[in-house]
Amino acid sequence: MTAWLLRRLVQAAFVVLAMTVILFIGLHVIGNPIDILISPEADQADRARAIAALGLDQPLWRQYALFLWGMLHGDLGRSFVFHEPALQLIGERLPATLELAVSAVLLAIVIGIPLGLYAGLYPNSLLGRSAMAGSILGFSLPTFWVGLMLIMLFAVRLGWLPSTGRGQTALLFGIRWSFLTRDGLAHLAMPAFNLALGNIALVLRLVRSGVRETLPLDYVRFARAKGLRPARVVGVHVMKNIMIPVVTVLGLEFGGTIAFSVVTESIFAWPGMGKLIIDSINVLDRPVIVAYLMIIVLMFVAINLVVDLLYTFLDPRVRLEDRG
Amino acid sequence: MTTVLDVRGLSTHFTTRAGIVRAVDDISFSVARGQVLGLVGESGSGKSVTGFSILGLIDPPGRIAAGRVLFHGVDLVALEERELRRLRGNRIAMIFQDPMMTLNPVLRIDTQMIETVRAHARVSHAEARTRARDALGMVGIASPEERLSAYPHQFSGGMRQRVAIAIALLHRPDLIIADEPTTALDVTIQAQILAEMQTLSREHGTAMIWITHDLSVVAGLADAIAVMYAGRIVETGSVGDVLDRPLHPYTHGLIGSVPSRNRRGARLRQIPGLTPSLLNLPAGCAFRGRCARADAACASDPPATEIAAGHVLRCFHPQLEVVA
Amino acid sequence: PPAARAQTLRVGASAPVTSIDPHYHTYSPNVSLDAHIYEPLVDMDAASRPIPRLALSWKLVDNTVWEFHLRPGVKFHNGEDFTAADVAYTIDRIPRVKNSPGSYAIYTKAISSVEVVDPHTIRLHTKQVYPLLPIDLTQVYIIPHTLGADPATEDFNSGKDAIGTGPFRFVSYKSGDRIEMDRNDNYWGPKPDWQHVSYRMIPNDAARTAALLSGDVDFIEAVPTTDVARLSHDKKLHLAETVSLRIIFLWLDHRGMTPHVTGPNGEKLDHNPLTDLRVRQALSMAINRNAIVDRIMQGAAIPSGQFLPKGSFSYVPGLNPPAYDPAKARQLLAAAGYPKGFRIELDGPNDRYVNDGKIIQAVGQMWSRIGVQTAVNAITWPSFIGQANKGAFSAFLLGWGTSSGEASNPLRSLIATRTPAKGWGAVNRGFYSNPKVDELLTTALATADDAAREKLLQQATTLAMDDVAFIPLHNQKNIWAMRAGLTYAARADETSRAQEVHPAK
Amino acid sequence: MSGMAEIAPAAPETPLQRFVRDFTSNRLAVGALVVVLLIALAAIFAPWITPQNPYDLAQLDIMDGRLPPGASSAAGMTYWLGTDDQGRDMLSGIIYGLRISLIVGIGSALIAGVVGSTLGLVAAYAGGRVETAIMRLVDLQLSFPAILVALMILAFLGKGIGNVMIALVLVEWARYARTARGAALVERRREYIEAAECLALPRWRVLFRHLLPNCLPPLIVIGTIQIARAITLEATLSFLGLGVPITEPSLGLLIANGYQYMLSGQYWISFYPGLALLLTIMAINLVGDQLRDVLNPRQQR
Amino acid sequence: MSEAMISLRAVSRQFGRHQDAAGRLARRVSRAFGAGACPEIVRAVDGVDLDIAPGEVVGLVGESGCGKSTLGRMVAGILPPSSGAVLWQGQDRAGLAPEALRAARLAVQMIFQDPYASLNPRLRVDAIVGEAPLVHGKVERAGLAAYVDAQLRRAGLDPADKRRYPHQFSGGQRQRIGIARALAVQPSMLVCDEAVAALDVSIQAQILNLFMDLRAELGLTYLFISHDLGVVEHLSDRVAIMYLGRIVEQAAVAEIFARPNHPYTQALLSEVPRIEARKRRFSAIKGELPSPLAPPAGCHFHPRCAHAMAVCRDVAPPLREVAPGHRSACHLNG
Ligand SMILES: Nc1ncnc2c1ncn2[C@@H]1O[C@H](COP(=O)(O)OP(=O)(O)OP(=O)(O)O)[C@@H](O)[C@H]1O
Ligand SMILES: Nc1ncnc2c1ncn2[C@@H]1O[C@H](COP(=O)(O)OP(=O)(O)OP(=O)(O)O)[C@@H](O)[C@H]1O
Ligand SMILES: [Mg+2]
Ligand SMILES: [Mg+2]
Repeated sequence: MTAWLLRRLVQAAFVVLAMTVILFIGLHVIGNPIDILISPEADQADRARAIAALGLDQPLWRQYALFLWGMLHGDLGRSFVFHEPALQLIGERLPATLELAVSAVLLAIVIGIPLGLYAGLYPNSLLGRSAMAGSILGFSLPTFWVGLMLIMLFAVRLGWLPSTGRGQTALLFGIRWSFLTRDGLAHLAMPAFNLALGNIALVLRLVRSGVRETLPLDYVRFARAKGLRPARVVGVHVMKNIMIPVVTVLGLEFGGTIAFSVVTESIFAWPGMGKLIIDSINVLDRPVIVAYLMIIVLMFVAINLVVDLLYTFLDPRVRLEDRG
Repeated sequence: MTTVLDVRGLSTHFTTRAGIVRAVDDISFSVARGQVLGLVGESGSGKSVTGFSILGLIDPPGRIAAGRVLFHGVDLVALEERELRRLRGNRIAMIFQDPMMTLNPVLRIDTQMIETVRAHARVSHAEARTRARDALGMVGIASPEERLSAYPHQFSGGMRQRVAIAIALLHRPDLIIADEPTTALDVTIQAQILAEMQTLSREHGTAMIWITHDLSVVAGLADAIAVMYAGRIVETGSVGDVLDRPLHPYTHGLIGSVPSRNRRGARLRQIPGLTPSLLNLPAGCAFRGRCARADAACASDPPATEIAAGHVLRCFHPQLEVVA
Repeated sequence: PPAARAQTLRVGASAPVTSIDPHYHTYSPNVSLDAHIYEPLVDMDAASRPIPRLALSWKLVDNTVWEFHLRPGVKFHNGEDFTAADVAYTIDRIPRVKNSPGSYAIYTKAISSVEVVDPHTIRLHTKQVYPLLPIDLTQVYIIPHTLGADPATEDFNSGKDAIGTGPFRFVSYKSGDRIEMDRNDNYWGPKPDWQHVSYRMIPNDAARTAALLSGDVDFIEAVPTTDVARLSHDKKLHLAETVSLRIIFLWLDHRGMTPHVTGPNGEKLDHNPLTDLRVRQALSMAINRNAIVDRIMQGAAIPSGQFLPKGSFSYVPGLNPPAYDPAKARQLLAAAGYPKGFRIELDGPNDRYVNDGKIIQAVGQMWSRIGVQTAVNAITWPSFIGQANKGAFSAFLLGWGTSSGEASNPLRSLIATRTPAKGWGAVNRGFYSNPKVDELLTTALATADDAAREKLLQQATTLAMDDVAFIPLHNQKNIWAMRAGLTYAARADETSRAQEVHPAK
Repeated sequence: MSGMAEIAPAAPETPLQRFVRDFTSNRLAVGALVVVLLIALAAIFAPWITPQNPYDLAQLDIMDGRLPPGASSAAGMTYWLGTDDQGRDMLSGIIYGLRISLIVGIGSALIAGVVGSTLGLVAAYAGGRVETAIMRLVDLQLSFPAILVALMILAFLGKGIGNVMIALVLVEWARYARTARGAALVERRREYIEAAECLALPRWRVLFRHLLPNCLPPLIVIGTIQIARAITLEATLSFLGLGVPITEPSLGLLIANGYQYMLSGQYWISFYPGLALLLTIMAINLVGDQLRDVLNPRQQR
Repeated sequence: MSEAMISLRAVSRQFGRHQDAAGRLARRVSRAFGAGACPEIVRAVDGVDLDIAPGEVVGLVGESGCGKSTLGRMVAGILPPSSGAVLWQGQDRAGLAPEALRAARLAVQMIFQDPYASLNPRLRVDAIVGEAPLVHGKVERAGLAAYVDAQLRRAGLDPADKRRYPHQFSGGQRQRIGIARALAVQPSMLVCDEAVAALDVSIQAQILNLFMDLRAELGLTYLFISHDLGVVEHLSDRVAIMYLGRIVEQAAVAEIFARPNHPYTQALLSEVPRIEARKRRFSAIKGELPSPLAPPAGCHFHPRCAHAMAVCRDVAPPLREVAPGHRSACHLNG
């Protein structure tokens, strides 16, 4: 067990290393943060001083070596822009994003799965057909567009929900969360739904397709022959068999939502990580980008690990022996 | 003797692109309390479909085209799905032919057994588990307690078959439809199971439809035999009638093909010709293409005629000589 | 409760603040926020003219010595008195702020030494004659010397060291989200109307407008030009606008060879047509500035022929943009030897200035119509600016905000011949060089007398513009929107100040 | 349906005929296919059918900008769907934009699908180090934001529609890989794979002919959705100047451009391109849904 | 026995707990959710030696779950043994070069016990049967359709149904598809795992005749796994009896049926149902069924054995020759 976890850990370390190398080279090629950050009125000396202050005067390999050295000491550097430890910056924003991502995935599960089941069981019913057609709306309209429409409708027209921001927060485990207060929940509703829309569609369609594949199989028929209630036949016998792609996709979407919910976050002025990374990319704030992507890559490694474990949970035939 | 099941003029058709497959075509038979009906016949002649039809488990593109299935006088074909569900697994149990595909691959054996118990009896989980374990023991699975928490793919073919049998036995049903239940069992285990079945039949009055190719088992177990060919029952009668005094040329051929009736190592006797595809059956007697005695009369449908008491035949040219 | 609400002003800002440390990063969103908490010696009024703030008055006592008389009775938020020591401390700190990506030292580097005369008099010595010092000091926010040696930027962000003399005191900062501030009840000047200010960052244009429409904020800056028409018709809202000091212009490459100009059929040219004045005039003349202002900017700009808008120091009266005249432009091209025009790539950012991408497309249309086949290429700022600095473009759009409010600043940074040692022409990305302009500028910068300096600057400006050093397009307007019942004196320097938002009388 | 029984078992159909017949059994899907074809035709023949070349700056005039649907230009041309802020005829713009969006969207989704699914299947089938390598690469890839990838591609390879597609493929392949692997992990344990191996079939054959078709249903779902995502992602990248040139807007870019005018009531600038996109995606999905049903032998007869 | 076509040398195969950590973790979590213990290691096949000569038909009979299918899979090269070696024509198959391995694999075909699970649900019958011969060049593309038809007909299927999918067939028809598939690649050895169990006797007769013809014509070798002792007796040259992972008796067919030596073999033969017997009373197993999870020490059969002695509980009896070519593992022979 420990050996296996260790192996995964070593692999994760390699992935992180690979990522940092790519980032150092890539960002170097994209441009020089000084060009963006420094006041255009600065003279050569100011410029040189700023470059030195950020350590950009060193050859790239040295910058990388310094970074590695820092990393070994738990220091991922400070943001060029904010002059705060990159990790701290990310840490401040992480709960907001996490909250948003979890809500979005939960919404996708509670709405997508039942609707998908229904559409699979009764493919020709009105609800089933509308769910399928409606789900197309969920992913073919750009997120920013839908987000704005939601704001126009629920905040401006109807005035039911606040338009932007995170609202009141309450403390839990020393972290501020919105979902604990009414106001916070009201602020959370629209962005979460906006983010969930695509995922709902995806889950719905996967479930429906799975149900259609599975329903005619012998073991479903046998389950019926045992006199089980349809809820159990569908909810257990069918569901458990079709969950692997759904879980895969949910894992991907969850990770993706945490990492890149940029559009939604900026439309709803949600102070999450997605905005941070985009802002950082825009000014080539390397320490933040590197630290951020390191966290994200570790998160994906972890999520995918959990998903892999879920596979063995869902289907005993999946064996992960010798699987990374 | 009370009639448990009375099938009248049952027809089940599958609509396919190439045409209608009349898998079951106007068959009638009945089974009384404590009685065992052996259903034998050509592979692909509609035995399994008959079983599914009785339980109302025919899925599109198949459908019951005609006929009635009276269970204790109630027509199952007309019964509502809810009512039917109460009977399935409880008063009528079916053992499916393909053990690999009938058990849900992702659910543990205990889950699949316990849910069957609890679908029809209000018992605690622990109680249900005990019953499941006992049933496993009854069908000759060693260390049932440990085996309960295994998954189907960890079982051998015969063990899976026994699980299916055990599930059928859980509720001491009035009627068991056993579709090739012991093909994958060695004779000592087979004997064990047949003994259990006999006990059940004797003590509980369970009626059975025993679909099999193993004529020797039917000979030892059944009270009556129905022989199917190409969707029709071509001969019915008591075991003695059919096995010792078969009249239909197909029954003759069948019995003649049993290896033990042939010299070791020699070519086995076989019925000449090829089983016709149900798609392009000739008009009239379906067997006439392979029948030595066929003549022009056979181009029309032979009616079911009662040759002797309880010995019904569909043939213009019964073959009276005794099989070798 | 409505009463409490009336006491609170919720501001929708358009860009994230990166730090509460007023000396960390020369970045306009920061400056905008800092003006709530801290104060400089000299401030700018709405039209960007210097006015006294913490200094009551200032004068040149010697060619290289400025004397400032400080306002007495001013207290910092922590109760300490404001004195000359604080000014000296601030000037001393600025060059030493750690890791500053854009140091405020550019505003203090002219100062060679600081002389505290008495608690309310301070003298600043410069190496050379430096008339711009008061203007530079408008960017220098004073912090108390009791913060000790080298206070850390984090301590400002946490609020510990966020202490100024401004009308509001810092309460909290949630990175990327909002800053909360309370009224400074001990403020020396007129008390703000707001007990509390919630300064929210809503960078997305549509979202910011929507937040105002839904009543989630009271006051927003940088109203998108697309929404101006609609908002101005809304009875529940009120708009305030003024011409900004920011000019949008096109750079043309003045080097002998240029990367993205080819002949009319795509053939390589052995010279750069843009070095020919007639070509530059033609390109400028071909642009219908009124159309751009009207159709693209939806009126939120004014066509421009020089660096600064009317009313600014060193504005040249009568120096207007050339009239739109495509026919004449064609003639000029033909005269310059390009009767069939040529091909050019017009580059620009598309996420930096208001409607930047659309403007270059429109210019592309107009140039195409005089036979200059224009390929328009808009890219995101980080890539764009890097390439622009490398001289990778032939013609490209940029903007320039003259924070000092006088032409010396753009002349020195944009137009003067590139001289890294002096810091001249630092962003002269068109590689323009005109010795006459340089000479005039040198003289102007050594002229302490405002009237004489203004003359020199006007001459230099006229010279550069007549030579089409770059093609000015327009000056943007700064537009604020607020709920009806509020007023705001729109500021040319783009900053949003809660203390200057008042309930309508 | 029962009418078919009367059809004598005629000459056996070719697989293609059968496929066509199966597909055409759903009228909605046929309608959708027609729409897809029409859209494709319109896109292909755009230069011949549009009233204006919306990519030729010399043909545009900002004085015609933001005209409502039905308005006419000074030159007398009618803008049936109005114009955008550059004075671009929306109808022409949409047809041209479709061209780019379809090429980029479908092209990149297809390439990413093929590459990703293959890698995912190989990972599941081969196991061991191969799988570890591929899956860690997936982890790595998943964590790169699209914009960063696009910026890097731009920096390394420069601009161009091909590079946009490379960026999109790079961003998207990992999803397919994980989905394919997830499905394949189960399927590869099934007995028919053993049977295929027993027949000593080449590995690639087992992979693509036996494993792949059984892993296909979720992949088709992802694929059809991914086309939509690719189109929107391309729009986002183009919007940031990392994609197609802004003077040659794709459908997504048209929407993104017009989006700013939603609040000011000039709805048509983003509404019609949005509608076109919706219609396209809907049609593609309906076709995809039907395809999935047709390819499912259980639904066949 | 260098002339053996395939020989098993102390081949074992175990399943179960020896899984990876992920599986263990998953299981541990699921246990936390209230499920009982999970199966321990199953020694499905335990040190089996077996030689099959070219052209020979070896019947493999045994209790259900004793490891016959597992053994068959190892012979067919689908499942690698946990220990021991499978020799193909005298060479360890694990050490063969890829090309040779491919040929060796192709030469041994398996007919699976579970017909449906072993058919690809997304391929039509003609593809299932025709793919491998085409790939391996056993037939030209032009002749493929005719070839497939012939294979189907030979297995007793009407070629008219060849464009159908597996789920559209009955159990017996599926099994015949499997037979046709295996035969279509013209193997030199067949592992028939309950190959005829789902067939009615007349078709069974047809298939068995086919097997015998193939043997006569092409010298095909068979490992014939079956519960139907009648079929085994009819077809086999030699019979091996398995019990709980071990071969307990091996002899020529006539010898076994005439003089069964091992008590399990004797029990088997006595339970064979006869078509002549009417309405007989079947009898339950006496004694305790041993579990492969915790196989009893010594002779695996002793809990059910009427002749069990003290030694049977402790010492596993080795296979001993009791007559020429007849070997049995029972202490009674000792
Ligand atoms: N879904 C279906 N579509 C078309 N034909 C079908 C379908 N299911 C079964 N059939 C046909 O119906 C006929 C009867 O099948 P059934 O399974 O009842 O046979 P069986 O008597 O049980 O045979 P076996 O002994 O081989 O199991 C077969 O010819 C089969 O091809
Ligand atoms: N994948 C597996 N995981 C765990 N145990 C397994 C697995 N496959 C088989 N077994 C176990 O191995 C033993 C032998 O199985 P095998 O399928 O070889 O039996 P068999 O002799 O073919 O039985 P049958 O006649 O019933 O088909 C059984 O106890 C079974 O539970
Ligand atoms: Mg059957
Ligand atoms: Mg087996």
